[in-house]
Amino acid sequence: MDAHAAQHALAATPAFSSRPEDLAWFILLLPLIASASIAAGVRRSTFLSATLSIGAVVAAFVLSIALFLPFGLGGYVAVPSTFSWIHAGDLNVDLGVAVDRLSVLMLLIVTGVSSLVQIYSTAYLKGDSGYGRYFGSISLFTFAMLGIVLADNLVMMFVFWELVGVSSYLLIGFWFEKPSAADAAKKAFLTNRLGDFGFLLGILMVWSATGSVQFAGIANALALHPAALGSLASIAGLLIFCGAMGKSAQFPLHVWLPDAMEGPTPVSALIHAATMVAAGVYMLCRAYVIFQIPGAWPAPLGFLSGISALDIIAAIGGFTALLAALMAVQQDDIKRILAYSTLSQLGYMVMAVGCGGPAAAMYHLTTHAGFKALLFLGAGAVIHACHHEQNIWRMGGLWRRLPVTFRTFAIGTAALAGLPILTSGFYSKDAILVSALDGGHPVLFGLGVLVAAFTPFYMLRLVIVAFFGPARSDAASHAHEAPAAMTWPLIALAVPSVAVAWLGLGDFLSAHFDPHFHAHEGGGIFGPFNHAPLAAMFGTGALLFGATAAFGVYWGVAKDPLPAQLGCLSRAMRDRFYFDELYEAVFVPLHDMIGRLCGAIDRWVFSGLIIRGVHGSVELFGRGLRLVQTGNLQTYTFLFAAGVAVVVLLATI
Amino acid sequence: MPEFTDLLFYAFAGLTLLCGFLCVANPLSRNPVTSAMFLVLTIISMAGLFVLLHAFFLAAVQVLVYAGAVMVLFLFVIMLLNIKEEERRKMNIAAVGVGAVAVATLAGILVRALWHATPLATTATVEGSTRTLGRILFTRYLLPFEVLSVLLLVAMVGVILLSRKELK
Amino acid sequence: MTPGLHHYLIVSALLFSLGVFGVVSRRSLLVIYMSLELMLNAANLALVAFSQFNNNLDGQVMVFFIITVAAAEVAVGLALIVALYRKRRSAHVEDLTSLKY
Amino acid sequence: MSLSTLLLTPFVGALLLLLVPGNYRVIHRFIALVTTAVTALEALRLFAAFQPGIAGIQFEQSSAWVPAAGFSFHLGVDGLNIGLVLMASLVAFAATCVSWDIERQPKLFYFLLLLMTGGAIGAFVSLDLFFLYFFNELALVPTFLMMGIWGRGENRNYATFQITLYLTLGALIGLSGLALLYSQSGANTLDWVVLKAWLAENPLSAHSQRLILPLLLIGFGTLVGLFPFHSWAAPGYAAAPTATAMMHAGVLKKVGLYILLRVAVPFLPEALHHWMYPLAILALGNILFCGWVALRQRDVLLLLGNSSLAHMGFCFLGLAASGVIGVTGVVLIMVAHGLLAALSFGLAGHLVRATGTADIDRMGGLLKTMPFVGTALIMALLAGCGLPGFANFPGELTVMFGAWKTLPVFVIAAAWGGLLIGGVYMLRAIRDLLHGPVRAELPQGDDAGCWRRVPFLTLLAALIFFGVNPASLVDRITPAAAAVAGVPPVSAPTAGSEPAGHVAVTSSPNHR
Amino acid sequence: MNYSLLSLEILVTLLGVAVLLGDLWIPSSARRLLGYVAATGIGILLTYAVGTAAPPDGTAFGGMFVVDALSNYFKGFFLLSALVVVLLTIGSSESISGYAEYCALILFATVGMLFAASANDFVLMFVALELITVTFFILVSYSRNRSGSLEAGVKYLIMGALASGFMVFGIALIFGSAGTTQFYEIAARQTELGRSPVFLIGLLLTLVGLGFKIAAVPFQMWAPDVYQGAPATTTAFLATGSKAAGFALLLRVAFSAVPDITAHWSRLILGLGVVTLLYGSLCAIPQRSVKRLMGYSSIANAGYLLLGVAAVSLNGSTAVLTYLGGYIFTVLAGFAVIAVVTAQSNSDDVSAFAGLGQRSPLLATGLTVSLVSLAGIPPLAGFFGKFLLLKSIAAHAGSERLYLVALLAACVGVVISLYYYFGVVRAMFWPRTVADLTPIPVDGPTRLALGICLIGVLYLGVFPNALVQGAKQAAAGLVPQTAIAAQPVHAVHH
Repeated sequence: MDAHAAQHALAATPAFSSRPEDLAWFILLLPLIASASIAAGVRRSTFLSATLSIGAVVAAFVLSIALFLPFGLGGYVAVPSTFSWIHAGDLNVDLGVAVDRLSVLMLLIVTGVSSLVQIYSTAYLKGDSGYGRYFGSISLFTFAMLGIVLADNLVMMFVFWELVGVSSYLLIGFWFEKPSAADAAKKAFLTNRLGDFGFLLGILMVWSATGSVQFAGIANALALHPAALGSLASIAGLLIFCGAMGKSAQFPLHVWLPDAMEGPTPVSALIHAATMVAAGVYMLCRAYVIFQIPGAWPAPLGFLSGISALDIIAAIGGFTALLAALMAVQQDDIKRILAYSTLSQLGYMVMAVGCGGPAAAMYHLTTHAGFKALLFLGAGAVIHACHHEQNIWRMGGLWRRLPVTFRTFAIGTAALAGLPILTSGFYSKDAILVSALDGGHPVLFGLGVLVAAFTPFYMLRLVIVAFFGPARSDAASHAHEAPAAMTWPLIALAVPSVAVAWLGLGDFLSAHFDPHFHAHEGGGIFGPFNHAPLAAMFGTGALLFGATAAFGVYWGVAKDPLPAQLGCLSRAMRDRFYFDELYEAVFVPLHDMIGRLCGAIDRWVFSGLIIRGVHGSVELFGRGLRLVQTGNLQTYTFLFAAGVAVVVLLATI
Repeated sequence: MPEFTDLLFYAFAGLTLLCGFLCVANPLSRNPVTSAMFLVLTIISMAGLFVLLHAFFLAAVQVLVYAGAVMVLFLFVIMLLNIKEEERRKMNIAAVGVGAVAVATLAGILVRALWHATPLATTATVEGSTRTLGRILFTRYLLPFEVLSVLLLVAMVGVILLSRKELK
Repeated sequence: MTPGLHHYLIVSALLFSLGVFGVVSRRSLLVIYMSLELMLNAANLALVAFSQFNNNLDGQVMVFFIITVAAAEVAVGLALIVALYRKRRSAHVEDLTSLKY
Repeated sequence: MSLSTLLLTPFVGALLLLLVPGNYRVIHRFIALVTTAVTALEALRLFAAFQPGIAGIQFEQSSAWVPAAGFSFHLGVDGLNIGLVLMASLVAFAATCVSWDIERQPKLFYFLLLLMTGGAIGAFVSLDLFFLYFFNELALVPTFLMMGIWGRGENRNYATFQITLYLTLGALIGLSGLALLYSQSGANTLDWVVLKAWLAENPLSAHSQRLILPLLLIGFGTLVGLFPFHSWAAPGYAAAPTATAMMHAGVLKKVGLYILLRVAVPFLPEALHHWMYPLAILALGNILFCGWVALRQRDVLLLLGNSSLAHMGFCFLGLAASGVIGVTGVVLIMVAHGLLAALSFGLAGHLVRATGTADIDRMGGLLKTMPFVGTALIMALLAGCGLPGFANFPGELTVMFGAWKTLPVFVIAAAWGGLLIGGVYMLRAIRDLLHGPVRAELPQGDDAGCWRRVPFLTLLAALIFFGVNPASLVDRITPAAAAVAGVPPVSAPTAGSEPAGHVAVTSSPNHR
Repeated sequence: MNYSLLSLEILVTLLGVAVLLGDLWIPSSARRLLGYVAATGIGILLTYAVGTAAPPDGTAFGGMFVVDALSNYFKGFFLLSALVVVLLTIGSSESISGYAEYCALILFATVGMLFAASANDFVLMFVALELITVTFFILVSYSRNRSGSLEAGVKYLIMGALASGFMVFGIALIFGSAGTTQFYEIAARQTELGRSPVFLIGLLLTLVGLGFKIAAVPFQMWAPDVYQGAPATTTAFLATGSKAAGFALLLRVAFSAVPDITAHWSRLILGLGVVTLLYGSLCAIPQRSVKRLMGYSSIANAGYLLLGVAAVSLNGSTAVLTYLGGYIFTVLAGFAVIAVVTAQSNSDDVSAFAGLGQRSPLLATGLTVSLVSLAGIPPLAGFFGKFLLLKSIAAHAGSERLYLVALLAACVGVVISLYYYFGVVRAMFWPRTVADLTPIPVDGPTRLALGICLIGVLYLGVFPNALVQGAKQAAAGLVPQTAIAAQPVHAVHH
């Protein structure tokens, strides 16, 4: 039976199939069905499209819980089920799902956040002409994201990887008539593809060395022959990391994420907080086995020996975290602050993977998904209330007028800042700091602490300026609370920001990466302070320092005092350290110049000189040659006689 | 000691070539009539060569048909059209020179090849008499002869067609 | 020296070349046509010579054919030249160049 | 139901068309539509009835044609061409559908279109290489006339002659190669099946192979637009009427590649290996150079034309790589690109007709005014930059995998980078054509109505079907690919001259 | 002696005489009747010639006249060509002065061609060729009211007589060195004769005469002028019958009389072929006169055909014969249209063909099919012949570089020719606005002629088997005594 028919048959089987992988297929296909039917025509009815889309994703969420529970209760091993996709010679690519701790947890995050965001969107986008299209795109996005989560091989992951890229393109460019949105969508997609460029090359290297693209197959092969990749081991790892670099917006491909805020705010919450950007980190964890093998470099890069791919990944992550945090400090647009904060946190996660703590990274990914979605949706509520005003300096005093939003936003801020004990962010951030310490990267640990200090600073700057003090514009003074469809998701997301901490997720994830893992004795909510007091203390200290500084600088001011004090450094931070300008000034013109050069060569050399030249010279030659036919008999007879002489000479020589 | 016939050969050959030359490239006159007259002389001296080669019938035909009929036709046309000398347009010396070179090359090739021509038979016994020729003509060469009759018919029709007045 | 085959042949070859030269160099159609006759005569001479030295009368029959063909050709050719002269009032090759290139 | 019926259908339709007097325009259109629809349905049935997993020829038919010269009329399909036949007939149907705006001499137009269709299908189903060439050339005159009579643009005259002469020269050089194959093989036939059996016993000498392959590559490569013999393509397509551009860019362009797959891969493996690097470099020329040229185009048709050339680079890359995976990938791309090129040119033609211009700078925001065409065009353009979900992606992916084993890393990297360039110009095109504010000065062109959508939906559906489920094609292709590429090329040169990555690859113990 | 071998020639001659005599009794208003008579007569003879009643193989007049597959192959085409040309003249019988003579002359020229096809002796060959040539002197200058026609006639006259002169001299030398003029007898002694410079020069000068007939470089000068100046129907006959007769004789001389020497000269022939085809193609590019263009095209086609001769193989000769078969149909179709259009508009400029696609779809289709077939595009008759030619050249291309070069040159030549052929097609179809859109009437006989040719072109393109079979048989019969070597044999050593 071919795969397509199989998928249809699968979709038709009852949801309560006994096999977890069937359930996973069903979860995957639900949003696709919603998206396809919306595209096919349902989109004309706003109600139907929203219902269909939300229904599908909520159903998927429920099924994800059903899939998750057995793991929570002790776990089972799922057999990947596969359908043939491409089988040619040595290349065997199947469509298969991997159901394990990692993917099931991720399923929960994706379907959960997606459900809430979609519910929120019904109110946020009310009246927009592209309402149906929006839900179609977002369902497509959810489908693609679920595909990444469930993929059991690199190629399938790559397929959905690209699909995520395109669906995010559609969502960012949702208001395509706005040039800035259209440009941002284009930029996001292209930057992502730049990363995918390396990703696929990495896949090819891994495939040719291990003969498989399946995670399980690769793991087996590498377990048998850790040196299978030979001198390309590190390069392959870094190339695969390129994919993560694009999706998770790591330096130097981070430039697209802030621009992507041109999309509708719920989209930002879904894509740029919880799911798409997390995909990179998820992939790193998924393919972690490739990064674990001993590093090796080809001869020309021999000077790098001793440095593994993971070290470089960690360094890039740490650098991104710091860079983004610095940029966030001087942004005025509420969504951009959150965007840079996201960048910073993603850098954190990548750093964790690089330091050998994928579990910590996944942990932070999980908690961050919750509170960052919350923050974005909160920001959306604020923007909605202020009539699409996004500058925090034109807000103020909103805590009174938007009580629900304010409270939930505050919870999110606390979680992001890593308020100890109470919030989930604390635990996950702590896990990262611990892994940096354990992994033997003191410098990165210091960097992490520094970023941990910046985080509360810029978040509290945002909260203080936007929610306290006097209203600085008409819009802010007349703001009123958002409708229930928007506030309830906020409340729902506030819960895990606080509560996830107590579920023991860290141990749950560690068990995935280390089969011999045993939970520490005496865990509980004070666990961090028991096991790695140094990290916990530093983390808490950084929070206190950052928070104090924020209150000190921003409480009660009407205008940002930092530019005056920091001068051009502040300008640089505000202007994102001129990376966009650098790219605009160097790479874009360079590429255009090559294009121009090729265009000129094509036009003047190939079409002109060669084709027209040959054509022209042949025609000219013909015009010249026919002058031999003078019409004069004397010429003819002479040529005839001469011809006879020549032919006879030629023949008798 | 050359025999008389040998001398005759040289005489006729020389005459033939001289008249031929004067026919095609008379330095003194470019009048077609002169050319025609020298052509007649060439033909007649050739008839002499024919006699030396024992082709008596052909020698007679040569004189009768060529000199008597064909050349008269030429002269008749020249007179009819009242063609005078080739008008003294500027002679294209270069063209004639190149032509001469080409023709000389051709002549060189021919002479070089023919110099070594050897007879296939050692003794010459044939006699080009009317009787012997007639026998061959009407046996082995009957078919070309008949084809020639068609050719003559065509020529006749053609000449009539070409020279009659336009009729609409 | 007794004239052999090649003597006759060389006379014939030279006569032939003279004919060609006439065709190439003269501009009056009539003279060109006469030169062509010269070429045919050269062939005749060669044939007769071959006939004699090869002891084979076929050559003489061929001469007979050639003379006939030449007569036919001359008749048609002269008629044509006359017709052309009537039309163009010229029998010069330089005036025959309306068809060219 | 047989291949000969399939092949005859368009010709019968064309004959019928001739019998209808000139002023019954509706009937002309109807006959053409029905003919191509029937052809497409027949091709679909054949495709469904084709047994996957079998290497041999199926639905074989053969009869003597010119026994004196050893030519036979031999039809048959295997994995290499079954997909192409389906693609060709679908594109032909779509091309007929989009020709509704032909006002002038519609009878002649549809006649030529059907002739072209018959030629394309004939080329794909013929197993005698002579007929392959024969049917391919059948499309030459229709192309010339269609471009000349119904073409567009200032450059029409020059472009038409350029495409005609260029393609003929290419075809003739290729034909010379085939003629050499005929005489050098000693088999005295161009029947592929016979030739294959013969050459399996008596392989061509290396000298003969190296003599024939350049002729085939340059000749038939020109038909495909192999760099640097590509400059006919883009201006030609820009000047052609929509249906012609669809048929040519979609279907006829593939014939050259198909011949190369049929002949060069199985019969000239040594020479192909010998020419692998030059061919790979030329393929890169297509991918990168034409990609960059496309980047500069401000005419939507020229852009599509150049991007279509860039895609052909992947086919040449797969050809250079050869091997089962490479050949499979090439066939996949051929099918996919056929559908895609037809779709893109069809949509662009609609756009150009609706707005009255092909200048990208004068368009904008068309997604708003023409939501259907705009959306379909976005899908087409995205498929063009290798987006999964459309059939091009599995093809390009497979070629990459195939090429990885034989070609140096930098080639693969550069080729893959070509898709990135593709992304840049495709996205720019979307941005400038469809996104952004609506241009008020443009005529408010109509979106495709209900029936006008049929051709686009057909092509899109096929593209997505094969994109989601490439196995339906791959399973059919692979056995045939293994049969033609089964001869392993001479083992790679010593490790010293290879890039480091290659050594690691070939020495891998896990290599399956 | 079996005179029935000559039946065809005799009957055509009688038909010609009958037409000439018929003119005396038929009133001038009904002269077209003569055309019908001639056409019907040829038609009957044609069916007789290609049917089963054709005379059996054999020789007459001491081997001077031979009837074999080759002669029968060509005779069919000569009769066909004459038939079509006569049919084309019927429509304009009123405007031709001396219509009966015109028909009769066509028939007499056909007789010459028929003899040429059967000639197995240099004497008969000479006489037959002269019959053709002299007849064409008259036919070319037939439109005496157009000075172009007369000028063409005179040019053809001088050049033709010059070529005859060379040929006669050549035959004289051949006779002198070989002692015989019969092909088979010469073939038996060719090894010995190959060493005789007199014989070789004689052979070359004879070939010059044939080169003139087929318009090969460097003896091609007359062709464009004569094609342009002559009446279109004469040009049609000149381009088909006369040219084919030249090739019939060329093949006989080359492969029946002196196959080994031909093999020795194959590279020279090849070179001449390449130069000829390129010359014809290049010069045709800027032509505006369609008839003149056809003249250059005829030169180019002679070049292709010479390539087949240069292949010196059974395949090569088969290719030449196949090519000629298709070529005759093709060219006749083209001239049928050209004749009608030039008669209509009194001009053969390309502009006279503008909008023909709308003025007369039949004529436009006819000319298009003809030009496309000339260019060698499937599925028309011209393609298969060209393919066989390329194939026969390719057989040597592996071992000899010159043949590979020739192969590629032929490809280039085809492309160039496509350029100017399609230039005419463009004129017929492309113009969107044409001043004169009056339909062009096409009379019945012309329709019939065009129909015959078009069906022939299409049929031979799609089902060439019969033609190839016939050609192969004819080619095989070329060399009864010595087998043709597959490779050029260097038999002649100096």
